[in-house]
Formats: sequence, structure tokens, C-alpha cells
Amino acid sequence: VVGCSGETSQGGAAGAISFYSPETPDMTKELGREYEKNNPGSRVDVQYGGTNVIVNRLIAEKDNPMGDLWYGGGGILPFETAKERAIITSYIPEEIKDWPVERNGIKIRDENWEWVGTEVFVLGFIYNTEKVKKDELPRSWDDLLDPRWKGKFQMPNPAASGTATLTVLSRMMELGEEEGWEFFEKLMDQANAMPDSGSAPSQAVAKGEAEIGVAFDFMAYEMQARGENVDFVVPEKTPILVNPVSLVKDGPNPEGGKAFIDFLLSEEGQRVLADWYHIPIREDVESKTPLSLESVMPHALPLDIDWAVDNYDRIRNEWRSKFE
Amino acid sequence: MSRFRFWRRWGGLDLLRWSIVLFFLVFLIVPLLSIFLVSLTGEPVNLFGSLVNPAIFQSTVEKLSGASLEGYRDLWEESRYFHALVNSLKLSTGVACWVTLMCIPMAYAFARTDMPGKKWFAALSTVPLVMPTFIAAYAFTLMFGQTGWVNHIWRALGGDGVLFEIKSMLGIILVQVFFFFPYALWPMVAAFKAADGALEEASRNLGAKSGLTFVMVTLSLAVPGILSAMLLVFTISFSDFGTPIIMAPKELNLIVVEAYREIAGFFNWSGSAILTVVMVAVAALFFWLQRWVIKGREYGTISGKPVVTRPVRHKGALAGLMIYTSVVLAVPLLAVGSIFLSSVATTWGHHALPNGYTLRHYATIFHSSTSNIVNSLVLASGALVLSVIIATFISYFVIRRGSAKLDFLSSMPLVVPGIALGIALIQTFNTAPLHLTGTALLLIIAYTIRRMPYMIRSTMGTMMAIRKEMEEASVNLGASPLLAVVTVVGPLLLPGISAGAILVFVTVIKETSITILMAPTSWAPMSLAVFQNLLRGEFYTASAMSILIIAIVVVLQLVARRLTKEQLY
Amino acid sequence: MSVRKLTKIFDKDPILQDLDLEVKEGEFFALLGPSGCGKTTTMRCVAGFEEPTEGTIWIGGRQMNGIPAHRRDCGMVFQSYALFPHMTVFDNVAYSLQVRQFYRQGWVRKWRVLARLLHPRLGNVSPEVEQKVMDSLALVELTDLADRLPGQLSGGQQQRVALARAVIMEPKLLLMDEPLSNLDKRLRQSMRRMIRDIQRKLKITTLFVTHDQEEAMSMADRIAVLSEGRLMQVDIPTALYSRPANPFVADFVGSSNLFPGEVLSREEHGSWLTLGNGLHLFTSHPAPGEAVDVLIRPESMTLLPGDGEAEPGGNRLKGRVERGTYLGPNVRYDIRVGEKRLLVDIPYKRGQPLLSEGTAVTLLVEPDRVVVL
Amino acid sequence: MSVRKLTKIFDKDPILQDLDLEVKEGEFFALLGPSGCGKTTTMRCVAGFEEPTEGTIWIGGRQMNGIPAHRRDCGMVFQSYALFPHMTVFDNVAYSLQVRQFYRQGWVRKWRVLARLLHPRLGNVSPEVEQKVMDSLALVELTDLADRLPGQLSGGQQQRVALARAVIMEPKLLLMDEPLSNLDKRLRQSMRRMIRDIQRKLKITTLFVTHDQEEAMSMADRIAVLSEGRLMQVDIPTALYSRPANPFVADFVGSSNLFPGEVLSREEHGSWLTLGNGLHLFTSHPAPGEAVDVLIRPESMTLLPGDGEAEPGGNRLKGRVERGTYLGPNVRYDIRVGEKRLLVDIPYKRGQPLLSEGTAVTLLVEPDRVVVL
Ligand SMILES: Nc1ncnc2c1ncn2[C@@H]1O[C@H](COP(=O)(O)OP(=O)(O)OP(=O)(O)O)[C@@H](O)[C@H]1O
Ligand SMILES: Nc1ncnc2c1ncn2[C@@H]1O[C@H](COP(=O)(O)OP(=O)(O)OP(=O)(O)O)[C@@H](O)[C@H]1O
Ligand SMILES: [Fe+3]
Ligand SMILES: [Mg+2]
Ligand SMILES: [Mg+2]
Repeated sequence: VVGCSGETSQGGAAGAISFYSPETPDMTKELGREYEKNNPGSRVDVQYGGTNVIVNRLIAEKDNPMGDLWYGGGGILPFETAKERAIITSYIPEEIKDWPVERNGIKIRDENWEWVGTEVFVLGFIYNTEKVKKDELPRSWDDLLDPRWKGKFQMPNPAASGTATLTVLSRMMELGEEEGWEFFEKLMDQANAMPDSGSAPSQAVAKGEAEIGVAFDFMAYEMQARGENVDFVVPEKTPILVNPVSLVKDGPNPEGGKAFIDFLLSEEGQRVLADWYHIPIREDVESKTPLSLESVMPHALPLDIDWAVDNYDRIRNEWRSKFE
Repeated sequence: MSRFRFWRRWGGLDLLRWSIVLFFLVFLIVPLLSIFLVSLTGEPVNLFGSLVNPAIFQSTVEKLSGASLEGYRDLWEESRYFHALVNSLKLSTGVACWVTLMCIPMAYAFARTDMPGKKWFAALSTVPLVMPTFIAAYAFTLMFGQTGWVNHIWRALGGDGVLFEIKSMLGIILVQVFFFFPYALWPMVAAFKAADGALEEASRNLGAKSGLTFVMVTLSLAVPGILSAMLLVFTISFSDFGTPIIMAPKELNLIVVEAYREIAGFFNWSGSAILTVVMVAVAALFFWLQRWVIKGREYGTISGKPVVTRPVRHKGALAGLMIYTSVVLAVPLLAVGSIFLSSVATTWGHHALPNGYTLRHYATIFHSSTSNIVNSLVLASGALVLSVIIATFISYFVIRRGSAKLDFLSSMPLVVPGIALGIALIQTFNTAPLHLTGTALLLIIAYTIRRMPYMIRSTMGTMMAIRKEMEEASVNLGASPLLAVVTVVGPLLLPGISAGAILVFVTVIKETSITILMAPTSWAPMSLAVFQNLLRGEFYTASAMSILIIAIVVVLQLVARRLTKEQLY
Repeated sequence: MSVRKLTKIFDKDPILQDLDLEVKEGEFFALLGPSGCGKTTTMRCVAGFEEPTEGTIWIGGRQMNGIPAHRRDCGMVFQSYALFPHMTVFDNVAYSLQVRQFYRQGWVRKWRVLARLLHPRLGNVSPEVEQKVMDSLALVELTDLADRLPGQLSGGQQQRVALARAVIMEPKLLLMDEPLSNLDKRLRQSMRRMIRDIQRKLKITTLFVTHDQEEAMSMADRIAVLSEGRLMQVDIPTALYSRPANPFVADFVGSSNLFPGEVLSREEHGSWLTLGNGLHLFTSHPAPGEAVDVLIRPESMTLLPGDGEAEPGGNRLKGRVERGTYLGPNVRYDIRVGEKRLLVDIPYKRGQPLLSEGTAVTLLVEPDRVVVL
Repeated sequence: MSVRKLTKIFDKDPILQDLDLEVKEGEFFALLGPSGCGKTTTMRCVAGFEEPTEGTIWIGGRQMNGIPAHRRDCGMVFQSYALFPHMTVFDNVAYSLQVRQFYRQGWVRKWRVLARLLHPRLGNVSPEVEQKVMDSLALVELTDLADRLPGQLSGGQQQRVALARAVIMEPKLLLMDEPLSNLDKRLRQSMRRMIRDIQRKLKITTLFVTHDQEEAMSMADRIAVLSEGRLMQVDIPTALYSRPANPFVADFVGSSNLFPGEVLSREEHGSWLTLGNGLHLFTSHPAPGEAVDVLIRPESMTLLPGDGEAEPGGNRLKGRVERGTYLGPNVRYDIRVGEKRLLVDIPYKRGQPLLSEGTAVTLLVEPDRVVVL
């Protein structure tokens, strides 16, 4: 083996853990530090990259995996793909072994524990508080078709962004395909751009390039915290799903990986997430976001994840052939 | 000539040639081959691994048995891909032509005049290179977006709406033109450097005014260099996805973006692999075209009867060139200005200027990323050294020994999307026998392979200008061809080399796509930090970071110029 | 064409100093001088490629300082031929005509010309131009290489292209910097004739640099001899050869025997000179002063075997053959006389062997062939 | 050094055809031939820069085909000097020595040498090298330009640098392609002497290309005359001049009067020839056939005023002066005799004016000076 950047191959919870995550690096690093504090001697090696990069990397390393665990991906869809690709494996954390698959309509873990949710994401609208008055705000997805938003709306391109695909799929489930497509035909006329990067619409809204855009709750609140004039609306019926963590198949240090998952679900772990405006999966942890599980649950749109997974590629292809 | 005699003939040089070929074989061809296989199997295959590890060999065989051409069939059925290809070609050709025309006067000014402030202009005109295309696009939004300050001014002046719609083909072209032009500028400067003053004198003596002389002699002689610069810009624009990802209007689709989406959105390796293969094919076509055009145009102008070429001092001309250069540079520099504003902005809403000012972002990066800076410099230098050596010899082999394959080989990375190359490298080197994934070495090699073409383009331009007698003389005086190249051709190549050096160094510093995939945490460079911030939409910090990078590069360049009185400009 | 007080200084060392040249309308004027004396520099100043550090340059009565090279209308043959490597021989020669066309034509045809200038396949030259070019290529005997690139030519061929390229434009002033240096004797002679004829026909004032003074002698109306950037002498060839102004010229123009001498006595028909240790010579020329330089051209002596009673009269110098070399039509002997070594040229007689080293001989010099400087 | 059946073909037209040359150890061998006849090409083949299309090349008894140029150890002076523009004169000349040092030295000093080769400031040369270089610069009279860049030199100076650079390495075989073409007579003579002395001292076999046959004659042991890639004649200078193998050589080596003639009658001491319309000549040489070429060297005739009763004997040709040109020591007259035009060289007599055009004269030719080919 030609010298690998100082990877001490001594395993276990107190060993070196390589931690893949697309979530905010500052947050993941903080998680790493917390873990190291709790497990003296351990070293958490945070590998950052966009969701796609991480997944692709996992695939590329399949023959000789380098990562131990993978946390986050803007929802569960990437993890579902990962299951097919056989790059993640099941692990049942002791603390939550009695979790059901679903909790009030939201799937919180994989049937056979290939992933478990760590927090809740809400898909909704980010808007520019200087340009949009409270009373104009859209209540539902349909309200987006209001002429008010013509040329002032942005959403990521489903062809590239998981966030956007989720939007599309959810509408399809809600309206059925024909109407669903009609809806998006119209919606596309409203949009003034459809960037590939998932965070671009939020950015555009903050800058005033657009007035309203599709985003996850925490993006909006993080920006707000940074002082941007943006806020977030939770539509009436909207996809709400968990952001999972899972163990990488045949990782170099499975024990460490498992230990870290446990930590993520532990109170300390959850608190870190909460401090970054995420909605923790554990009700007993207080979060900084104005939202909470109770407050968002009523908006939850029942998601048929299996249908989503099955039709993921098809819908997306249809999208591309329709809108490109 | 029989292999045996061939060997006797070229000795050490030949050894070198083969080792270079080997280098590309291992670090480029095999990875790309595996990509190609992926385009058939849709799954990663590890070729080297298969050689030593029976288990991997097994899985490889299984995957290959599942190979099929259906991906390619779909490709033909999908008219979308075809449109994408056409769009991309339009875009890149447009950009290439525009950039070339725009650069000719500047290149001449740098190469052949005493234009006042040359040094600074030169240093500044590398700035656009430093900005990751995402940032560049972002900067343009800050300027020309609906709420961009330019449009604020525009409306203030009584215009309505926007100067032009930035999320459009035009927008993309503009960004690419103004941020890619240095790629062409430096090789062209080198090309003009190589021209022989005596020829211009002859032309003027035969009655041609300076203008005509320029077109007839100076320009015509620079044609090979200019063409290869043009090709360079073409491929760069062809394979750039940073700009379109942010600026593409929803109806415009480009092949590189398609490829990116296949892999980013669908994890559809076969799809993106296929598109990559297509892109490489297209590039191959253009290379062939270029070689065909400049075939037999490799006239030596650096002759054995040297004549000193005096720089042009004509007042009017200088003034003109100076103004022109400033105007061209103004655009990217204003963009940098905007980035700077956003780097000191608390936030920047829809107003012309930020809502408030702060140094917080700089504090953040200095606190968090000092090590990244060091890493960047080390890595970049490593890649630089490697590039200089390899590029010099490659352009020698290509021009003198006419080994077109080496030319194409070394230039392929230009069109292989960074992410594809990165993945290919990871999957090839993540097991024995060559377990390099996650090492700085592989990172440097990757940088080299990906960025060296820039240097080769510019060294080849110069190489063509060197008369054969030069090295013949040296060989005749007892130097082996190898030594001849090192002691005679090398120094004469200097303009080309230093031109390329700037490109390589700067672009390595900003390189993202490879970095994201391959940089081990212990070696994370600046570009990675920038990208992380970008991806999380933390544009202010990203801006601060870019400004920092720009500053560093500019300073380094001035220093370098101080140290080596290099003759580039 | 004239040059007044021309001075040129390259990074501090003066290359040309107060050079004054008057070339008459239509004159064929040769610049002669040792390598590095400033011939090319002079030409470059005249052509407008070097700014004179001082002094003025006049062509056809107009002062030229500051006038750009392309408006001076003086064709130049560069010492380093400076052929355009990207143009065929034909296009190289056609260049000046094409350029002229370009400036004269209206826009439409302008572009045609330009296109052709850019690439032969993009257009073709007007018949008259073609005619002229082929003619002048014929003059330099290169008709069948018209389509070659300069890189594919031999040295001499390149030089001839440069020559054709310069003369075809029929300039007011023709500057030629060693235009024949790479040509063999026969070709050189026909080229000389050609240049001369063209020059006479068109009355082109011509400034001609050569390193070969036979060439200068045979072609030029007048010759200027330079040395280290200074003018030594300007005169017609015969005068230059037989009445050199100073030892340098004497020595430079043709090989010579040159010795310091002193005047012993003056008589009505001339004076007696001594070259030291018993070498006495009588000259029929007036001696300028007491200490003089004595010049005897090698061919102005006759070589007699032994002590040569055979022929009476003239100065007689006894000596021994040191070596004989063969110079085509002549034989050159180095003869040692006392400590002095004299060069003697005598016409080669067929079949007659060279005198062997050490042979005793007598040199016969007519008084009027003993030149005093 | 020898060349057997050398043939070189550039894109289909044969430049050299079945060329056979035998150069003896330590011999000074000159290549003579009109411009474009293949001299440079021959040299490039020998030096190893061109692959012969056919034929073999031998140096010091070893066959050289396929041996890389840098292992042939033959110094070459390029016709286009091929100086390294980025190195000073000094470094240009030092190059070969430095290279040798580089190969000889141990690793440590290797790098020192290499550094110096790359840039003067990066190191300095060993004293002995410095010494040698300065010496050979002195030989070519360039000592004080050692630190200049070639671009700052005059043509002749550049050429001398090229010369010094080639001879300093004291190669087994020295190839010189018109090494003196840009030098003035005096310099050329001293250079000739220098080359000759070095060559003699070191017994370097030398292949010398020149366009100036006087040069060839005075320097070479043997001379080969080429024409259009074919070998015309190889011989020692005098033989070449007085007994040329064919009209081409006769004409090329020295100017000549050459006419087709026929044998009228053969007598014991020679034979009568006619050049047509009443021009009869008696030659003392055996005539090879009926139709022959008749060669009369310009200097082998005497010019008599009027119908020249003054001197009896020899062949007499009556004619008129067409023009007289002045060639330093000699005067050359073009004399029209019937339709024929003859060149006549006669030694210049001081003070005696040129015969004016149209003067009637008689040419006197001894029978043994009428050469029959
Ligand atoms: N690269 C080439 N391609 C085609 N023809 C060539 C090439 N190089 C030389 N020739 C031709 O080969 C012939 C011989 O060239 P070479 O240089 O040997 O002549 P040369 O004897 O050296 O003449 P000169 O005395 O003028 O230098 C010339 O007619 C020239 O045009
Ligand atoms: N660019 C330059 N910088 C410095 N010195 C120069 C430059 N060009 C020429 N010289 C010097 O000026 C002097 C005259 O050069 P020039 O070329 O006029 O000589 P020349 O008479 O043409 O000699 P040749 O007959 O050898 O060509 C030479 O000593 C040369 O070294
Ligand atoms: Fe990139
Ligand atoms: Mg000169
Ligand atoms: Mg030659």
C-alpha cells in the first residue's frame, strides 16, 4: 500500500473514523470535535462534498471503501439509490432499536435499517422579506401559479437537484401525473431561472434576483441568521422527510462508524444539529429554528417513498424531455 | 527505421519519451479506459486492481459480462443530447473566436511593445483565471443581474429593465470571454515573442506600412501559436460547467451540463461516461483539424543568424494599445471589485450596494483556512514543476518528431470533465498495486494531467518558431539530443514555458472539480474551502476567499517577475 | 543620397563616427571595410531601421530622419536574407508589388490582394505582377523554384531570392548588404552583370556592401573604405588601388607589401628610400616627408632566377623563395629579402613547376611602381 | 572519411545522385559547385542530419549510417551559422567543451556544468576551458566581444563565432560550409591560414565547402566539383584548373573562353582546329575526337595593339575591344572576334589607360595554351 495520508488503521470507536457528509462543513466538523471529546483517542476525518460527489465517490471506492459512515443528502432519496448500489449496509443503533418504520406519516428509518433519520427537513418557500409582504405569501404550491410571481420565482433543476426532484415527485403523488405535469408546465412559465445548484434559488432570493424560491427550511433559517432579509413559509401540504445517516458497506472501521451513528442520535449529537437550525429527530432536544416537529407535522404530505424510488428516474427523464 | 536503430539514434531522449507515454498510459489512458468501460457496464471497474486481486478480477469480469451498447443507442434516440452538443459547439466556437480576436492586440502589446504599465497589466490579466467560474458567474450576477449595480446605474440613466438578460447564451458567452481570455492571451504573447524582427523590417522596407506588416508577417507567423491558443479556449469553454450551472436559462442545455447532471443527479455513470466519450471524440476532431491547418506551417523564425528585435515605441500605437487593454481588463476587474464588495458585505440585498460592511468573512477564513493557503501553494508548485518538465519534452516530440498522438494524448484532459477524470482516477488507484487515492501525490499528478495541456499549447507555439539548426548545432557539438533539448531548446522555449507556467499555477490553485473528489483532508487547498462555502450558499465567505487567492497570485507573479527577469512581457 | 555627420552608438561604444557620404544620383557606390566596421549599421540607418544617434540622412534631397522605413522607398538586400518563411519564393518576390497594389486598389480588389498575401490559395496575382515576378526570377535563375518555401532552398538560392525581391520594386535607392556572398564565381559574375544592367537601366542610386574588393572594384563607380566606423577614403576604384590615402586602405584594397621607410636623398626624377639594413629603393614619386610608408603591389614586381643579370634596370632586391601558393591564374610567392617578407604574384606559366623553397631569386621593381604614402 | 553511392531525394526530386567521395586521413578536401548543387546536403548527410536515401557513409573506417549525429564527432560550421541566440559569444564557443565536461564529470560537478550551460549566472567555467575559449576567440579576433549576444554582432563576426565554435572541439572530421563567405579579403586570408594551420597541426580531416574557387585552389589538397548532385571531377587544384575533365569544370573553375570546335587536320606536333567561320587555331595537344571543346584561359593570351606585327608566332586572332573592366591587379577585356566573344586578362600597367571600346587588337595564343577537351 503506497502511503495513505496518515490513516492509522487502528480501528474501533476510539480509532480513526472517516465521516462523509455533504452538510455544512462547519457543522460536520463540530460534530467531529464533539465526538472526539466524548471518545478520547479517536480521530474523525470529515470528508466534505456535494451529495452527488459523496455518492459517486462511494460508488467509485466500492472495490475498496474508504469511508465509514455517510450522513446527510437533502433527504432520503440518495440513500434509497445507495441501497440499490449496495454501498451502504444496515445497522441497528441500540438506543432506537424500537423505532417504527413510520412515525406520524413520516418514514424515519429504512425497513431493514440501512439508514436511520437524524433530523427532519421541510420543503417549502424561501422569500425575500423586503420584496414580499406577509399577506401576499403563497399558502400552497398551487398559489405559486399566481401571476404575482411571474418571473420572480426560482427552483432548482430537477435534472440535477434532489431537492427539486422531490418537489416534482410529491406533486405527482398529490395531483396524479397529468395534472402534475400541467402544474409544472405553468410553474415553469413563472420561473425566471432554473439553476442546477440546489442552493442557488435561496441565494437568488436573498440577492433579490428572485422574490420567492423553493428550499429546505434550514437553508432559509441559516441565511436569516446570517442577516439576510429572507424568511420561510411552510405550504399547506408539502413533503416532510428525514435526513438520514447510514453505515458504509465494508468500511475500514465499521465499529467507529457505528459508534458515530450512535453519537449522532444521542442528545449531544442532536443538540449540535439543533444549533444549526435543523429540526432534530428527538423531540426532547430544543432547536433554534422557529419550527418544530409538532408545528410542521400537520403540513406533512403522505409520501409513498417506494413509489418515489421506483419512479424517480422515469419522472426525471420525462421532465427533461418535456422542459429541455 | 528498425526499433534497434531508432534506439541507437535517440538514446536517452527516447527513454524519456517512452516514460512520458507510460506516465500518460497509467494516469490518463487507463483511467479513461475504465471510464469507457463504465460507459458499457454502467458500473465502476478497477483495472489495475483486477491485475493483482482475484476478487476484484472476478467482479470486473462479471461487470464486463454485463456490458451492453444500449447506452449508446439511447444516445442516438435522445434528440436532446444532439441539441446539447450543437449548443455547446455554438457556444465554444463563439467564445473561441471572440476571445482570439480580442486578445490579438493585447498579446502583441505585451510581446512587442514598451507599453507603459505593462508589468501591472500583465499581472492583472491573470486575475480572471484565478476566479472559479462559479464566482465569476456570481460576480456577473452582482453586476448585470436584475438587481445588479450596473443595471441600477442603467435605470438611473433612464434605461428600463436590464441592460441585457444575463441568464442567457449571451450571458454565458460574456462570462466565458472575459474570464477565459487569459488562457489564449499568454500562449499568444509567446507566439508573438517568437517572431523575428528582421522579417518585419524587410516587410516595411518593401513598402508595407506597420499595419499591413503586422497582418502579413507578424500575425501570419504567429498563426500556429494563435490557432493552438484558440483551440485551448474552445476546449475550456466546451468543458466548463461552472458558468452554465449558475447562468444557463432553463431552455438552454449544454452537453457538459448534461454529463454533469447524469452523474450528479442520476448517478448514471454509463450516461455521463458516454457523454464524456462523445466530448473526447469531438475534441479529437478539433485537434485533428488544428493540426491539419498548421501542418507544414512550422517555419523557424528563431534563426541561427539572430537579429535583436527592438520593442515598438510608436507613441500613438502605445496609447491605443494601452487604452484598449485597460478597457478589456476593466470588465473582469470590475467583477473582482464586485466580489470584493460582497466579501466585505454583511449582506447584499436587492440594492446597488451591500446593506452593510464588515471584515467578518476575512476573519473567518484567516481563522479557518491558513493551512489551506499553504497546501494550495505546495500543490500548485508541485504540479508546476511536473508540468514544465513534461510539457517541454512533449512539445519537442510533437513538433520535431511529429508525434501527433502524444499531442492528442496530452490534450485530452482538456475536455474530460474534471469530475469524470477525478472519479476515473479514484476508482483506478484506490487499491493495490498503485494505491494512491487520498495521497497528495495522486492529487498533484491529477492537477498536472488536467492543467498541463495549457502549458503544452503555449510551448508548442514557441517550439514551432525554433529552427531545427539550433539543436542540430548543439548535437553536432557533441551534446546528445537530450542534452540539446535541455540546454538549447529549453531556454529558447522560455517565453512559452513561462506563459504556460502562469496558466498552470493559477488554474491549479483554483481547480475545484478534482479537488473536491480527491483532496485528502490533510491537504485541502483553498479552492476546496471556496467551493464548500459556495455549495452552502455562503457567497460572502467564498468571495473573501477568492479575493485572498487573487491577491496571493498577483503578488506571487510580481515577485516571480522580480526574481527571474523572465522575458514573457 | 547623402549622409552627414552620421554617428551611431550602441550601448556606449560608438559604432559609427561622423560619417559623411555623398552618393550621386544614379551612382553605384560601394562600401568596403573590414568585418564589423559598421557597413550594415550604416545601411540600416539609411533604410530607417536604426535611429542615428547623431547626424542627418538625405535621400533625393529630402531629409529622412524620422521618416518611417516604408516611406523611404529604398529596397534592401539583408545580410541575413530575411525572407518570409511562410511565403513561397514567388510570393516573397511579389511582395512589394502586391503591397503597392494593395494600397492603390479600391476596397474590393484590396481584399483580393490581401487574401493572396495571406495565402496563395486564397487568390491569385494580376497577370502583370506575375509577369514581372517571373521575369526577375528568371534573372536570378530561379524560375523553377518559384513554388518552394525559403526553408527548402540552398543558401545561395535564398540569397538570390532576397536579391530579386529587392530589385523588383525598382526603388529610388537600392541598398545591398553583401548580396553575392554565398554565390559561386560564375553565378556571382552573372549577378553582378544583372545588378549593373538593372542599375544602369533604371538609374537607381545604389549603395553596395561587399567584403570582396575585386567585386567592389569591378562594379562600383566609387568606393568608400570604412574602418571602425570612420571613413578612410572615398575614390574611384583605380585611384583607390594605385593611390591609397593611407596604409590601411593600401593594405585593405588588394594584398600589398607595405614597409616603413625613410627618405635618403631627393633627386629630380624622384628620391632614394631605405627600408633599413641596406635595403635601398628608388622611387619616381615625390616623397611627402622624411618618414614614409612604402607600398609595392605584389603584381608590380618581376621575378628573375638567380641574381637575374638577364634583365637590366629598375630596383633589384635579392631574396629567397619561402613558399609558393597557387592562385588560379597566378602564382604567389613569399620571398624573404633581408628580414622583410615580400609577396610577389606572377602569371602562372603552364607546365612550369613552382620554384622550390630556398631558391635564390631577384625581384625587379620599376621606380614608378614604388608607391610612397 | 568516405561516401559511397550517396543518393538523397527531397520530395521526389533527386538532390544527390550516386555520389562517391574518398577523403584521405588528414586531408583538406574542398567541395566546389554552383549554388544549389548539393554541397550543404552532402555535409548534412555526413554530419548525420539527413538520412541518406541510399548509399553509405564512412568515417574513420566505421560505417556511420544510423549512428546518431552527436556520436560522429565531426564539427560543423553551418552555412546559416546556427549560433545559439540565448548564449553569449563566449558560451557559444565554450559549448562543446562544456558538454564534454558534463559527460566526463562526476555527478556533483555535472550539475555545476549543466547550470552554467543553462545560464551564465548559474555557474562559471573551469579555468582551462576559459583559457581555450579565449585562445580560439583570439584566433578569430573576437576577444573583446566575448560577452556579446550573437544578435549584437555583425554578419562577419557571427560567422567567425561559428568558426571558432566548430574548431575548438578539435573533432575527428571538420565540416565547413562556406565558413568565410562574409569576411573581407584580409580577414579571410588570416582565417584561411588559421584553418590550415589548425588542420595541419591536428591532422583533422576536413571537408570544406566554398563558392570561391580561388579559395578552394589555395587551401585544398584536393577538390571535388559537383553539379546538380553529380560528381564532375576530383583532382588536385592545378590539374583541375589546367586539365579540366569537361567543359562544365573548365568553365566553373576560373573564367574561361570555351567554344565548340572541330578538328581540321592532325599533324605531328598537334592539330588544327576550327571554331567555325574562318577561325582557325593550332593546338599542341592531342584532340580526343572530331567534335571537341576548345578552352582558352583569359590570362593565357597576350593582347597586341592593331594587327600586332610587333610579335611573331603563336595563333593570332584579330578582334575589337568591346569593353574593359578593372579587376585590381588585372584588366579584363571583352574582345569580339567574329561572332565569338573572348575574355582576356592582362596585367594592369600603371598609368596606362584602358583601351577604348572599338579599338582594333590582335590576340596572341601559344599553341600549348589552347586546351582541347
Ligand atoms: N528541405 C528541402 N526540400 C526540398 N529541396 C531542398 C531542401 N533543402 C534543399 N533542397 C534543394 O536541394 C538542392 C541542394 O541544396 P544545398 O543546400 O545542398 O545546395 P548547396 O550546394 O549548399 O547550395 P549553396 O551553395 O547555394 O548553399 C537545392 O536545389 C535546394 O533547393
Ligand atoms: N545591436 C547591437 N548592439 C551592440 N553592438 C552592435 C549591435 N549591432 C552591431 N553591433 C556592433 O557594431 C559593429 C558594426 O556592425 P555592422 O553589422 O555594421 O558591421 P559590418 O560592417 O556589417 O560587418 P560585416 O561585414 O561583418 O557584416 C560591430 O562591431 C557589431 O559588433
Ligand atoms: Fe472545474
Ligand atoms: Mg554586415
Ligand atoms: Mg549550402
